[in-house]
Amino acid sequence: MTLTVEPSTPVRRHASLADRARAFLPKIVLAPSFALILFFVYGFILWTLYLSFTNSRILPIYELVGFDSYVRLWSQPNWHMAIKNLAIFGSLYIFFCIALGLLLAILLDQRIRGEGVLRPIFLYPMALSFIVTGTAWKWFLNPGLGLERAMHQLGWTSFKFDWLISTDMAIYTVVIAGVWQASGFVMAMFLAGLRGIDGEIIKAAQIDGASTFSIYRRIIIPLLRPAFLSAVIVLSHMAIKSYDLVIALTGGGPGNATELPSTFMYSYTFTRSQMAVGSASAVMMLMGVAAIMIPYLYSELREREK
Amino acid sequence: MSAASPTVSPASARIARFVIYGLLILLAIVYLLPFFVMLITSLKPLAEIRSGNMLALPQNPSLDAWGKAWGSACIGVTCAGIKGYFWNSIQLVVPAVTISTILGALNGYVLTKWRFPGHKLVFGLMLFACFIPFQAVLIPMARVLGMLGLSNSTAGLVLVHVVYGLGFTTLFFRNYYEAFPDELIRAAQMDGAGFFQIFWRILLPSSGPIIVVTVIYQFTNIWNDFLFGVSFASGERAPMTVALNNLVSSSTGVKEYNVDMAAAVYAALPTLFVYVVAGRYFVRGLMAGAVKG
Amino acid sequence: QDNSVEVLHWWTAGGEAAALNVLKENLEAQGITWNDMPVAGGAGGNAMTALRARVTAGDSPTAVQMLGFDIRDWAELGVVGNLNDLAEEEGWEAVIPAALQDFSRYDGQWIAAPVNVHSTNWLWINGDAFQAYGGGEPQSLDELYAMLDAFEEQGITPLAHGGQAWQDTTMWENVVLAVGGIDFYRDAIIDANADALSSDTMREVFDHMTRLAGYFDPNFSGRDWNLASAMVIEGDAGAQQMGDWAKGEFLRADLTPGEDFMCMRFPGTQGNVLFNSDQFVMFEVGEGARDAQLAMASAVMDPAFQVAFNTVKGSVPARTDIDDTEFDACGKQGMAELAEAAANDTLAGSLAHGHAQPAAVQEAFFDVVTQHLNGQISTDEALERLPQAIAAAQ
Amino acid sequence: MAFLELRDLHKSIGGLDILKGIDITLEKGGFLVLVGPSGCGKSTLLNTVAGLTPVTSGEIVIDGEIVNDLHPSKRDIAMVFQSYALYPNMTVEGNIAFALEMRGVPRPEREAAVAKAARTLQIEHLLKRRPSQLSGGQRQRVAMGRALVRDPLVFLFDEPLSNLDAKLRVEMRAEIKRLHRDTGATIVYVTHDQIEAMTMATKIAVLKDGVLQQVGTPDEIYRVPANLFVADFMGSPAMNLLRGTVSADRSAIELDGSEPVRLALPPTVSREKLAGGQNVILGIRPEAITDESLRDPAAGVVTTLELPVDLVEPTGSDTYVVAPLAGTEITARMRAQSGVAPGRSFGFVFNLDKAVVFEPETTQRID
Amino acid sequence: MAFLELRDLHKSIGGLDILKGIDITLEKGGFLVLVGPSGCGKSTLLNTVAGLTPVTSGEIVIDGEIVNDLHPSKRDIAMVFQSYALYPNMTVEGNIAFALEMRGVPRPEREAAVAKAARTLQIEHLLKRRPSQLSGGQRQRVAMGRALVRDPLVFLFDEPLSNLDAKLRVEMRAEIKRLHRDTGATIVYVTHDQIEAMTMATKIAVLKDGVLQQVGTPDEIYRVPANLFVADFMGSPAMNLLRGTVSADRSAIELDGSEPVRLALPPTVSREKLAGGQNVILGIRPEAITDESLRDPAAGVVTTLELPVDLVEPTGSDTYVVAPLAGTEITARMRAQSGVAPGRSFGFVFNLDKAVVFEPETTQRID
Ligand SMILES: Nc1ncnc2c1ncn2[C@@H]1O[C@H](COP(=O)(O)OP(=O)(O)OP(=O)(O)O)[C@@H](O)[C@H]1O
Ligand SMILES: Nc1ncnc2c1ncn2[C@@H]1O[C@H](COP(=O)(O)OP(=O)(O)OP(=O)(O)O)[C@@H](O)[C@H]1O
Ligand SMILES: [Mg+2]
Ligand SMILES: [Mg+2]
Repeated sequence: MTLTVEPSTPVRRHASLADRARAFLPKIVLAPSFALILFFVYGFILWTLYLSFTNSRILPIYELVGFDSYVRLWSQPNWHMAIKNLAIFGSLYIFFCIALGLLLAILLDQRIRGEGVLRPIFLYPMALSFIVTGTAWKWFLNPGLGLERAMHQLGWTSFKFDWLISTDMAIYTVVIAGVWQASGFVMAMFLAGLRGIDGEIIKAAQIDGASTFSIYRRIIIPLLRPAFLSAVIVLSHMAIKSYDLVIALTGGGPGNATELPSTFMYSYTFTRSQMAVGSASAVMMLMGVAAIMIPYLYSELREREK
Repeated sequence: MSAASPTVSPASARIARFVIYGLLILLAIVYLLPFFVMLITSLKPLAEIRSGNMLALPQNPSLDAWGKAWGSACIGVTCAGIKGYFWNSIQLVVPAVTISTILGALNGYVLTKWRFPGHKLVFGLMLFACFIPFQAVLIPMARVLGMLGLSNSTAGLVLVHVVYGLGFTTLFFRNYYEAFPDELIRAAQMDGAGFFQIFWRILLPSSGPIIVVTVIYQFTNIWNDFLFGVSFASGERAPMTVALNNLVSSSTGVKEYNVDMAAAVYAALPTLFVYVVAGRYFVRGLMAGAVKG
Repeated sequence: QDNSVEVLHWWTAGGEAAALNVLKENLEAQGITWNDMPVAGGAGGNAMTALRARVTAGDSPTAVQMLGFDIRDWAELGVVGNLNDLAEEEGWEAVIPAALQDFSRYDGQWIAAPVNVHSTNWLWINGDAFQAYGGGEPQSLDELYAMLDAFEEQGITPLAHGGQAWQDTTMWENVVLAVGGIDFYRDAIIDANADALSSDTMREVFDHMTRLAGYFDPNFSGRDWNLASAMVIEGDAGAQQMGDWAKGEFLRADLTPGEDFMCMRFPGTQGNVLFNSDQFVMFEVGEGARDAQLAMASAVMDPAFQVAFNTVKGSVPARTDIDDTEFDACGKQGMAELAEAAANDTLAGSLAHGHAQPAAVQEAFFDVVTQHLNGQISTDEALERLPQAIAAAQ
Repeated sequence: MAFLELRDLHKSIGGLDILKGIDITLEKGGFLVLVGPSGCGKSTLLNTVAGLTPVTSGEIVIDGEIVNDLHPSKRDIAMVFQSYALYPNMTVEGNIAFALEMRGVPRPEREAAVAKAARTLQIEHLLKRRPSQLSGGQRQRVAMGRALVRDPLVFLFDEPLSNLDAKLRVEMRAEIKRLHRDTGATIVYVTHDQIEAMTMATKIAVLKDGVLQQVGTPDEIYRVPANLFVADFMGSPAMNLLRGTVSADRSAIELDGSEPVRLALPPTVSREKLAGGQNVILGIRPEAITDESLRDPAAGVVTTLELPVDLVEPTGSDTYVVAPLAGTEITARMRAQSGVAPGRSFGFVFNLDKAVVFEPETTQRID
Repeated sequence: MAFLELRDLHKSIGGLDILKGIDITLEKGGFLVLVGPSGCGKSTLLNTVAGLTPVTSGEIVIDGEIVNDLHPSKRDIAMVFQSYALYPNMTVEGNIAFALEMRGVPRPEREAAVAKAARTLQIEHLLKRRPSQLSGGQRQRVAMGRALVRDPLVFLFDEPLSNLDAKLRVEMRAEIKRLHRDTGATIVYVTHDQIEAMTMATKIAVLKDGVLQQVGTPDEIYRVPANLFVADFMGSPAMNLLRGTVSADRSAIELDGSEPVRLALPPTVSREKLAGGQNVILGIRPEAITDESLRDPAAGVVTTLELPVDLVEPTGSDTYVVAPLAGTEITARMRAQSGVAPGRSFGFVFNLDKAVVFEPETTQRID
C-alpha cells in the first residue's frame, strides 16, 4: 500500500567499478591459495596418477605401460600388511588421540591452577623429533631394556610387556607412541574450541539441572563439532603420513609387522627404486582416503549449513 | 567457558578437584616418562648406557653430552654441534608459519563470512589436499623449484611448507570462524569497515585460541619436518632436523646416545618455547557480550 | 671457474665425519672449497632421496657417496661424469679390485672413485667367553653351534643380534655363503637364479637361520646393531655376526683386538669376502666445476687419504697397493684377505649392502628373510616366496 | 519526493517467504515506525534496507537511487541491531568510535563525538569496559551509541530501547526525537512499545506475516485502523471487538449474545455503506468505555450499559475493569482507586464517537 | 515463613561493588518484581540466587536452607536469561525439552509438555528450527519455554517479555499469572515495564546502584514511594516533583518560582511532621492533574491552577500536556483529543489526595 504515489523514476545506482572489484575481493583473496593448491596438490596428484601407469624406477619415466604397477602393488605381501596395519593403527590412533585429547582439554578447562605448566607438558611430545624419541620409546618398550626389566628389578617378576617384539602386537606399540605424540595437540584444538563456548549457555544448562557430565555430553561436545572435524582431518593425515614414528620405533618390523602405507610408499618410491609402484600406492591411498573422507566431509559440511 | 562453577558444595567440590588434579598429574607423569628416559640417558656416559639398564638413574651424571651436542659434535665434516642450525630453521619457520597462518585465516574468513556459490566445494578441495602423501610430491616439487630457481634454497622450502600447510590452516580457521556471529560482520559493514578492516579489527582480535593452535601446528610440523628439508635444503642451509638426523642416524658409525638425546632436547627448545608462550592466548570468553540471543 | 665441490654423503657423525675431514682438508689445501651436504639415515636412503630432488631440479651435487647398484642405476640415467682420463693417468685399473670396478665403471667408463671396502662376513666374539669356551676359532657352522652351546651354558646370550631387516639379511648372506660356498652365493644371490633360490641348499640355509635364531635373546627385534655389539662388549652375549664397522664399537670401549674380543670370518666363509664399497660418484657438472671435481676424485684415491680414512672407519682401503702398517690386527687381516679374495675370485658383493642386487630386488630379499627370521613365514613359505618376490621386483 | 522507497519487496529465506511484497515510501526527514507481531519480518525488512541481506525481488530506492546492488558500507546507513552486535574485543569507546574511525574521522573529533554520545546515553563511566562487563541495558545503549555518533542518510533502529528502564527510555526517546529534529535524518524504527510508536512516528507501518497491513499517521492507525488486525494489534489493552448485526433502520448495532443489547451506530461509519441485518464487528477502545465520572463531555454518541464486573486490574495510574458483553469480555479503563469491585454491577459509559465498524468476512473497516 | 530470603547480600566483580547489602524476603507463592535503572544489579541479583555467580558475602535461603554452596543444578530453580542463552546446537524443541530430559522425564511426557508450552508461546510451527533461524522475539519465547515446562521451587525471569509485541506481551503476562496462580510457584521477575510490575507483583523491590530502595506492594510503591528516587522512577510519565515551602500555618505548600503558587497540603502527610517554612518537595502523578472533565468526584483536596500549555503529546488513549510550574515543567494527563493546544492557557485540576511530600535533604518521604 503506497500512500504517496509519485511518478518518480529513480536511477539504478550500479555498484561502481571499485565496488564490483570489492565484491570480488573475497574471491581474489582466496584465489592464490586455491591456485597453489590446485597446482601443487591436484596437479601433482594427476602427475602421480600418470606416473603410476609408467614403469618409473629411480626417476620418472613418462612412457605409459598400463596397470603393471598396480598389479605389482597388489601382489606385494607388504602392501597388504600395510593396509591392514593402517586400518588398525589409523582407527585406534584417531580414536585414542581424540578421546585422550578431549579428556585432557576438559580437565584443563576446569580453571586449573598451573594450567600454564601442564599444557606444555601434554604438548611437548609434538615438539620432539621422533628420530630420537623413537629410540627412547624403543628402549622403554623393549622388554630387555625398559619397563619390563625395571619392573622385574623392582620385584614384580610376573610383569610382562613385550608388544614391541611381538609380530602380532608391535603395531599397538606404534599406536601408543603415536597417541602419546599427537594427543597433546588434539587437546590444544579442543581447548581452543572450549574457550570459545559462551558461558551463558553453560549456566543455562546448569539451571536446567544438567550434571557436569550431561553438560559436556549434550551441550559442549556437540558445540565442539567443528573442532572434531579439524581433529579428524589432522589425525587422519598424521596417521597416513606416520613415517618417522614407525621407522624409529620398529623400522617396520618385526619382519614387516608394522609396515604402513607411508613406509611402503617411501621405500618403494625411494629406497627400492620402484617409483611407479610407489606412485600406484599413493594413488591407492588417495582413493582410500577419498572413499572415507568424502562422505564424511559431505555430511559434515551439509550438516552445518545454516 | 568451564562448566565447573566455583559454587559447588565444598565437600563434593573438594573431591572433584582432587580427582581432577590427581588425574592431570598422573597423566602428566605418564607423558613425561619418555622424556625422563631421554634426560637420564643424556646424563650418562656411553659406557653406562651400553651396560643396558635404560631406566636406571645415572650413577655419575655429567653434562658432557650436552656440551658436545651443542658445540662440538660432528655433523658432516663440520664439528661444531647443532647450534649453527637453529638460524637455518628459524629463517625457514618464521616466514612459513606466518604466511600460512595469515593465508589460512583469510581463507577461513572468506569461506565463512563471504560465502559464494561453490564455497563448499572449494573448502572440500582444500581439505582433501591435506591428504596428499608428501612422498608423492617430492619429485615434481623439485622440478618446479628447479624451474623457479628456488632449488636448494630457504625460499623454496618456505613455499613448499606454505603450500602443504594451507589446507590445515584454512581448516582450523574456517571451523573456528564458523561459530563467529555473522551479526558482527554486518555491524562492521554498517560501520563502513571494508573487507580487510573487518578481518583485521573484528575477527583477528577474537581469534587468539585458533591462532595459537595453528601456530603450534605449523611451527611444530615445519620445525620437525625432515623430508622436505632434506630434499630441498640440505647442505649449508639444512634445517635443524636434518642436522639432528645427521647426528643421530649415522648407520655404521659409533652411536653416542647421550649426545643424541641432548641434541634432541636442544632441537625441541624453540618449539617448546612457542608452546609456553602461545599458551597465554588460550583465553576464555572472547565472544562474551557480543550478541544477544 | 668454480673452485668448489659439493659432496653428498651420509658419513655425518662421529669418526666417519672426522675421517672425511681428511679429504676436505686435502682439497682445501689445493684451494678447493668443500660444500658439505651430509644426509644421514636409512643406509643412504635419505641421501638418495635428496639426490633425486637435486638431480630433478637440475642442480646435481659434484660428488655423491653411493653404494653398489645405486651407482649403476644413476649411471644408467646418464647424469654422471667421466673420470677416464684421470683414472688412466693414475692407473686406477691396476690397484682397484675388479669386483669393485664393476661398480666404479659403467660401460667401461670410470664414474666413481671408491673409498673403502667393508666386509660383512665377520664374527665378533667376547674374549672372556671365548676363553671360557676354550675351543679354537670355529671353522664351520657345526663348530659355531658348539661354541654357541658353550656360551649358553655360561649363562649368557650366545648370539647377539639386532632384529632389523638389513642385519637379518647380513647374517643370512653369511649363512648362504657358509652353506653353499661362493658359487652358490653367486648363483642364488647375484644371479638370482630361481632354481637356486628354492633349492635344497637354500632350505638348509633357512634351517640354519632358524637354528641360529634359537641362540638369540628374545628381545632382539628392532635392536640397533651397536646395542648388540654392546652386549658382546659387556659380556652379556658371546658373539655377534656383523660387518667390520662393528670394530669401532669395540675399540671405543677400550677393548684390544685378539685379547678382549676376537674378530674372525664367519665360520664356513673363510677365504671368501663379501664386500661393500663406498664410492664417490661424480655427477655431471659444468665445465667450470670439472677441475675441482677431478681434484676431488684424485684426492679420494690418494693412498694417504685411504689410510687415514679406513683406519678410523674400520674398513680397508679400496686400493690393494697400500701398506698395512697403520692398521690393527683385524684391519691387517681384512686387507690381506681382501687382496687374497680379489686374486682368487672369491670376492663377492654383499646383498645386504646393495652390492649384489639393485635396491628393488635387495629389498625383496629383505622382506622374505626378515619375515622368516621373525617367524611370520615358515621355511617352506620362504622357499616358495623368495623366487616369486625376486621375480616380481626385477 | 520520497526519500526512501520500497517497491514490491520480496524476501525468502530457505524456501520460506518472509517478506511478501512490501511497498512503503517515506519522505526525507520522515520517521517511520515499523510495528507488527514478533516474527512478522521487521528485522528482515531493516536488513534488506541496509543491504545486509539481498532481496529476492523488488527495489529499494534511497534518495532517488536504486541501491539494491550497493554494498552496505556505501549506503550511508546507520543501524542499531536488535541483537546489539557489539565488538567483543573493543571497549565501549572503541565500539562507538569504530564507524567514525572507518570513515577517517580524526581522533580528536572522534573522541568528542564519543563523549557526547556517551553523555547522552549515560554510559560515560563505562567507556573503558568491554561489552562482556556490561549489563543488558548498558549493552543496548552502546549499540545505540554506535549509531548516534554518525550522521547518515538513514537511521535504522531495531527495538533500540527494549531493555531500558522506563525513565531512561523516555529520555532516550526524547533524545532520538531531538536527533530527528536537529539533523533532519530519515529514520526507520522498529518497536513494540505503543507509546514509542505513537509519539515518535510521522508514519506507522503495520506488518503481519510479511504483509503490509496499513501505513498511516499514528492517529490514523489508532483511530481508524484499516482492518481488524490493526485494530486489535495497536493499543494496549487491545480494542474491544464486539460481534453484532446492523439494526433494520441502520441506526444502531444489535450485539450478539443471549440478551439483546443495542449500541448506537458510531459516527465513523456512514449509514449508506451498511445494510440492515448485516453482520458487523464493532470496535471500541478501553479508554472509550469509562465510568460516569470520566465521561467525555464533548462526546456525541454515548450509550450507557449496566454490566457485572468480572475482574479489576489496577495499574497505578488507571484501573482496567473487565466485564462480559455480547459473548465476550470487554475491558474498560477507569480511574485508579475507582472503587469498582468484582462481582458487583456497574454502569459502563460507551463513547461511540470513537468506535469503528468492521466487515467480519474481509476484516476490513467500513467507513 | 519466608520461602526465599536474601540476607545482607554483597557482590563485587573485579573490585566494583555491584550489590551492596540486599535484604529481601519473599513468602512461598510470592511474586517479587525487581525494578531499577539499567545497570543497577538486577541480573546480578538473579544470578546469585540461581547460584551462577558466587556471592561476596551474605546468605541466600531457599525453603529454610542456606543454599550459598549449592550447585545451580541442585537448587531447583528455573530461569529465563536476559540474553536468552539458547543452546545453538539444539532445535527449539530440544531447547525446551532439555531440562525435562535432564530430570529423566520420559519422552511422551516431555513431548506433551513441550507441545503445551509451544502452544502457549505460539511457537508450535518453529519447533524444528534452530535458534539461529528465529527472530528476536521468537528466541525470547523459546527462552521462556525452557522455564515454563518446569515445575521448580523458584522461577527467575529476567526481562522475559522485553522483545515481544504488546499483544503477545499481554497474553504472556496472563500466562505467567496463570502459571503463578495454578502452581503456586514463587517467582522473582525483572522487568522495565511498569504495567507488568504493577499488575503481576505481590511485592516490588526497587533497586538503585546495588542498594535496595524500597520493598512493598505495587500499590505502596506507586502511592507512597519511600523516597524521591522511587517516586521518580516508578510511573510513566514520571511523578511531577515540585519544590516548595510549607506555609506558616502548615495548611499549604507554597511552590518556589517567580509567581507565588499555593497548593493545599496533601492528606498523605501529617501536619505534625512539618514545620512552617520547611523546604519540601511535593510529588504528584500526571494522572492526578487533569482537566475539569476528568476531575475525580471523590477527591477531597483539590486545587485548580490556570497554566500556559507548553507541549501536547497524544498517545492514542490519552494526551499528555506539559506546562511550566514552579520553575520546572509538569505533565498532566488529559483525555485523547482533548482539544488542548500549545500556547494557550488552560485550567489544570490538581487532585492533592494523591500527592506526597518529601524531605529534600534526605530525599525520604514524610508521612
Ligand atoms: N564483569 C563485570 N565487570 C565489571 N562490572 C560489571 C561486570 N558485569 C556487570 N557489571 C556491572 O554490574 C552492574 C549490574 O549489572 P546487572 O547486569 O546486574 O544490571 P541490571 O540491573 O540487570 O541492568 P539491565 O537492566 O541493564 O539489565 C552494571 O553496572 C554492570 O556494568
Ligand atoms: N534463517 C532463517 N530460516 C528460516 N526462517 C527464518 C530465518 N531467519 C528468520 N526467519 C523467520 O523470518 C521471520 C521474520 O524474522 P524477523 O527477524 O524479521 O522478525 P521480526 O519481525 O524482527 O520479529 P521480532 O519482533 O521477534 O524481532 C520469522 O518468522 C523468523 O522465524
Ligand atoms: Mg526483530
Ligand atoms: Mg539485566
